[in-house]
Amino acid sequence: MSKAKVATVWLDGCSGCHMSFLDIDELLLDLADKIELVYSPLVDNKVFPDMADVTIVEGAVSSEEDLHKIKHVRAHTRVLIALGDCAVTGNVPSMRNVFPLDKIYNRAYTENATENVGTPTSLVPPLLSKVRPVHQVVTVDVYVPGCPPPASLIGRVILDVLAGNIPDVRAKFG
Amino acid sequence: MRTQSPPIDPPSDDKRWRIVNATMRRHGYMPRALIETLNSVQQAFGYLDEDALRYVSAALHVPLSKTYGVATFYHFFTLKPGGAHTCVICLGTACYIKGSADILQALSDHFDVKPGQTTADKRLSLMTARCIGSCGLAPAGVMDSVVIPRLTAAEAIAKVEELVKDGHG
Amino acid sequence: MAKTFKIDGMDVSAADDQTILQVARERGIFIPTLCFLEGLSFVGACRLCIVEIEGNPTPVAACATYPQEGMEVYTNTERLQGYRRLILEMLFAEGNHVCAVCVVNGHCELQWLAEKLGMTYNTLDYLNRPKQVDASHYRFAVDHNRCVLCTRCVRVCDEIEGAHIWDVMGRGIDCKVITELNQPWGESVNCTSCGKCINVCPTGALFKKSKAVAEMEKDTHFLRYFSTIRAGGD
Amino acid sequence: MDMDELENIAAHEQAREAQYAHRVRVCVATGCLSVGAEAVQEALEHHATPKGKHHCLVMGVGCMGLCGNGPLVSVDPAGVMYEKVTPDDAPDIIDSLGAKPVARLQCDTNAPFFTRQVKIVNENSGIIDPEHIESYIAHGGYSALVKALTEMPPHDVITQVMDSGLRGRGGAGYPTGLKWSTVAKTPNTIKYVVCNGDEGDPGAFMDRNVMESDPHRVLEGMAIAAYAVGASYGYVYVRAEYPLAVARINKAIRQAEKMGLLGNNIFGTSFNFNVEVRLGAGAFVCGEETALMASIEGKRGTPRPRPPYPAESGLWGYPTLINNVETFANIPPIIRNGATWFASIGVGRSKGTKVFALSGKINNIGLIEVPMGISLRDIIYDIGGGIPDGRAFKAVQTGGPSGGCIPAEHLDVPVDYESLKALSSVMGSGGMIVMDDTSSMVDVARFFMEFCMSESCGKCIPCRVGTVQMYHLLSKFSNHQATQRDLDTLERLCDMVKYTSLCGLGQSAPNAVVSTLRFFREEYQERMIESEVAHG
Repeated sequence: MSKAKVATVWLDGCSGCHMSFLDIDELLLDLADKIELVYSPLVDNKVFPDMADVTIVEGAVSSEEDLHKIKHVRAHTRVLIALGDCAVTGNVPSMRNVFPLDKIYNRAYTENATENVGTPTSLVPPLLSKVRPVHQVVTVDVYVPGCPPPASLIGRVILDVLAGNIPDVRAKFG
Repeated sequence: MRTQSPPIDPPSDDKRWRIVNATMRRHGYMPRALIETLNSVQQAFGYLDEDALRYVSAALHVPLSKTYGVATFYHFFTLKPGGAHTCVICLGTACYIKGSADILQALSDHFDVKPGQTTADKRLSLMTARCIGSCGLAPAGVMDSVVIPRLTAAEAIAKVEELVKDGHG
Repeated sequence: MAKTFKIDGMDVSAADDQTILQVARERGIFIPTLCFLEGLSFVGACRLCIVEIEGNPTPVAACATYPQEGMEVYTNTERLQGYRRLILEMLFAEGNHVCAVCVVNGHCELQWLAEKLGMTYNTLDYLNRPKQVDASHYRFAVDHNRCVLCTRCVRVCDEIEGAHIWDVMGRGIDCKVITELNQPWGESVNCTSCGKCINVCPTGALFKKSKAVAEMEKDTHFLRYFSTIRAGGD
Repeated sequence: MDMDELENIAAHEQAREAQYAHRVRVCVATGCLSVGAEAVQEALEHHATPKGKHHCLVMGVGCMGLCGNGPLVSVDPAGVMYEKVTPDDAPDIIDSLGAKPVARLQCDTNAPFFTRQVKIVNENSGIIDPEHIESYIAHGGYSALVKALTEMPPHDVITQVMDSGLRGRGGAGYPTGLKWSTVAKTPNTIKYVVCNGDEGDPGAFMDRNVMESDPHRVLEGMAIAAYAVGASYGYVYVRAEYPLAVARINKAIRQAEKMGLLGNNIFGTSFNFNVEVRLGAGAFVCGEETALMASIEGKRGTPRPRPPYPAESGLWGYPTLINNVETFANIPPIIRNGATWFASIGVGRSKGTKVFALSGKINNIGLIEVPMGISLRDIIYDIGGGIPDGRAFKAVQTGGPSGGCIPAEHLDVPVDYESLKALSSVMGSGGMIVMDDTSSMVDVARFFMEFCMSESCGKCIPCRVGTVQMYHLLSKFSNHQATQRDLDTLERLCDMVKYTSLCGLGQSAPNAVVSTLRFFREEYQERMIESEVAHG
């Protein structure tokens, strides 16, 4: 049996969901037999494959780079899993949504800056006017809420998806 | 029946409080007279300020938060004084179909005031109404209590210019 | 006179003053609630407890409806499940429920309901309406971002404490619970600082200051105590 | 006061009017007043005075219907009507009395606008002086109340109302007699009768007209209802935005009290009925009966779950009968002429007439009263005179924010409660707004949703948040930004808000969207964009 191609993507989030994913203990050994991690912040390969069987997304869509990345990922993924509250609801990154963008830039790069005062015009990806959960930008197949989702749940969801099911996840936010 | 005189004195010796007191007396100072009394204050003073709300609450034995809840529920009540002149644009369906939203926008742009607010110089309050019941005269507006039928944007601006120019108020 | 009717096919009976919800709870049938709290008057506002009645196209609120003889009530149809999830989605979209408290202690009824009713994500757009936090009271604080406008605080303050410092102002989406004349809570002269509002709040909107989040326990035992007194006193 | 005295007053007033060779009536209802009817009346009086004492009587009267062409003046016995009259026309009108009418002002009273109407509710509108109780009495006013009090036991009155087939004119069409019967049968020594004059539908002014043009009719209807159900206290709940209606109702109450037609021991019987006016303070939701009662009790006008219905537990927990203005206005003629007469007008389960406020893109704008069962086509093309500027008819909106938009292919549908409901609309209180091919139906739906959103009381979640969500989605359509998923969500919300909201406002808030999606779906589809997000 060939191994399933699994990718993980880190958008705007704290990486806690990735940590939780790594926390699945001995299940990691089971998974290692079944999957090949083809793209991830955790591995060296920085080119997204032609077609991943499963992609796990952590984080909300905050910047133009996030938007570009997730659209590319969606187009090259069979099953897309939104992992954690940031991907599912926008969560902490989306708390900026009540403020206009110029105020946010101003606070970050001018008011509180001591060096290089002023909003950067290059190198930093421009922010979107509103932070959005992944499913408002591309189609999501599986939602796994939690901040972070417990490791056991992540493991179960991945095994379910590999078995060809779309699991009904009943997990709490937060 | 409750007492026949208000348990506390009005916030000031302004004679208009007599009208308010008369309303409360007519209803025996019952809490149920809250809306009627606030109507009285609104009509006598043009708005409901904090003193008025505290006075009415105390006189009618209504909790402060309940009075505030009622005062902010009904659109007829305002907590801030309006401008010297008022222009109301009807946004009822008949007026809407005939373009009253554009007229409102034109007035808002021309006088730099958002609907529901008063200009910085306190000369004009630009208001909207849900339906003034003059659908036969759509699109209609009310300028200082006078209904103006079949408005156009240019006409409305001219009328309001005239209104705020005159020395009164 | 007692009535006999059916809930989810089960034969049940109700006393005259029992609502559908009370009978269901008596028989261990789960109907989700949010604005309802045993011991306070009911308002039928959150609509989570809606149930279907055979022959009636419009569901009714179980907390506010008295059963009739022979009625057939259904509490958990697919249609109701869909409606309830959408109600929760509306609440999550209306306020800001990104809440550090809920992560830890699990005492948030809204969070619990979302899990229980299987709301895993929100199909609606978030409204992103900024709301205030009032921490002017020396012991308590209110975060309007978490408020679901269930009015339990308004009712407990009026019906049990008798202070009526809480009420609702405005209308529609601009509704907000207020203390006195929409003034800082700390300036309220009539607040007895009894803390009952804190204990009945289903979310983290009303909370005690200087408590570690994990300690934020809700205690509504006093409501049962008061209901007992009332039942005896009437 | 007894029947003889009432007849004396009537005879005296009729004789007073008959003294004059000519009677010139000027409409002084809100519509005509706002285009200068008061000045016209003054000018007519001014020019009539020199003609001698009993030459001509100039009267201020209620609405004559053709509000879009005001100020309106009618001349009796010549039977002529003038439109768009100015004070400068007064000499010509006065000089023409007894001679050839003033052709340039004449309005064709043989036009279908006038001939196809059937007037019951508005029978006195435009004829009597609303500020003089004698004028109402001279046209048979208060005789129904006398008849009820002196000849009919309360249950006979209810039977008459039941047999007449009258249904609530406020919108839902609940059988009036049944409502009365429930209140009558609920035992209590204290009961209330409430007249719902909180006409809040944008585009509707039927109730205002009755209160302004014939206020005593409403009071008489309420008094008969109070007698029938055993109430002795009544409230008229009127919008503060209708100052003239408020003033006239208040004046009418004082006049009726003075004559002993309201108050204690009416007509020497043991029946007491006292009426007070309560002002609505600008909240559409107060048209909903439980919200209206909360408002009369001095509270925030938020609805509560029903049952219990007001008939069992209403104002302050007492049994309360709530009917709208037009419903009460139908009562005196039913009692006067009998249930059989009333039931002979109309069709099927919809009896009598209905008053509509015809407005929008239509030639004859104004108030009309038509028999139930008339087709929409007859109303729009015959009575309404068709669409102006050579444009094509697109839809007619009935029922205000709770109603729907009916397209051209359904114009032959009869106007009755059931037929309109089958078209995702409602009879409603009587607003009828005509739209031509320049109107975007998506924008119309958005307009009504904006209304519902800002009038939502905020108590229940589906209405408070659902209307905002639907408004945002409709805005996406308006801005050509919507996706298939938005359309799906919109339809899901329509269903959910309709079936889970606490009161009628929320339950009917999606109607405008539902009906436009049903009949004008392509207008929504034209405004959609391709999206990378899949359906559902």
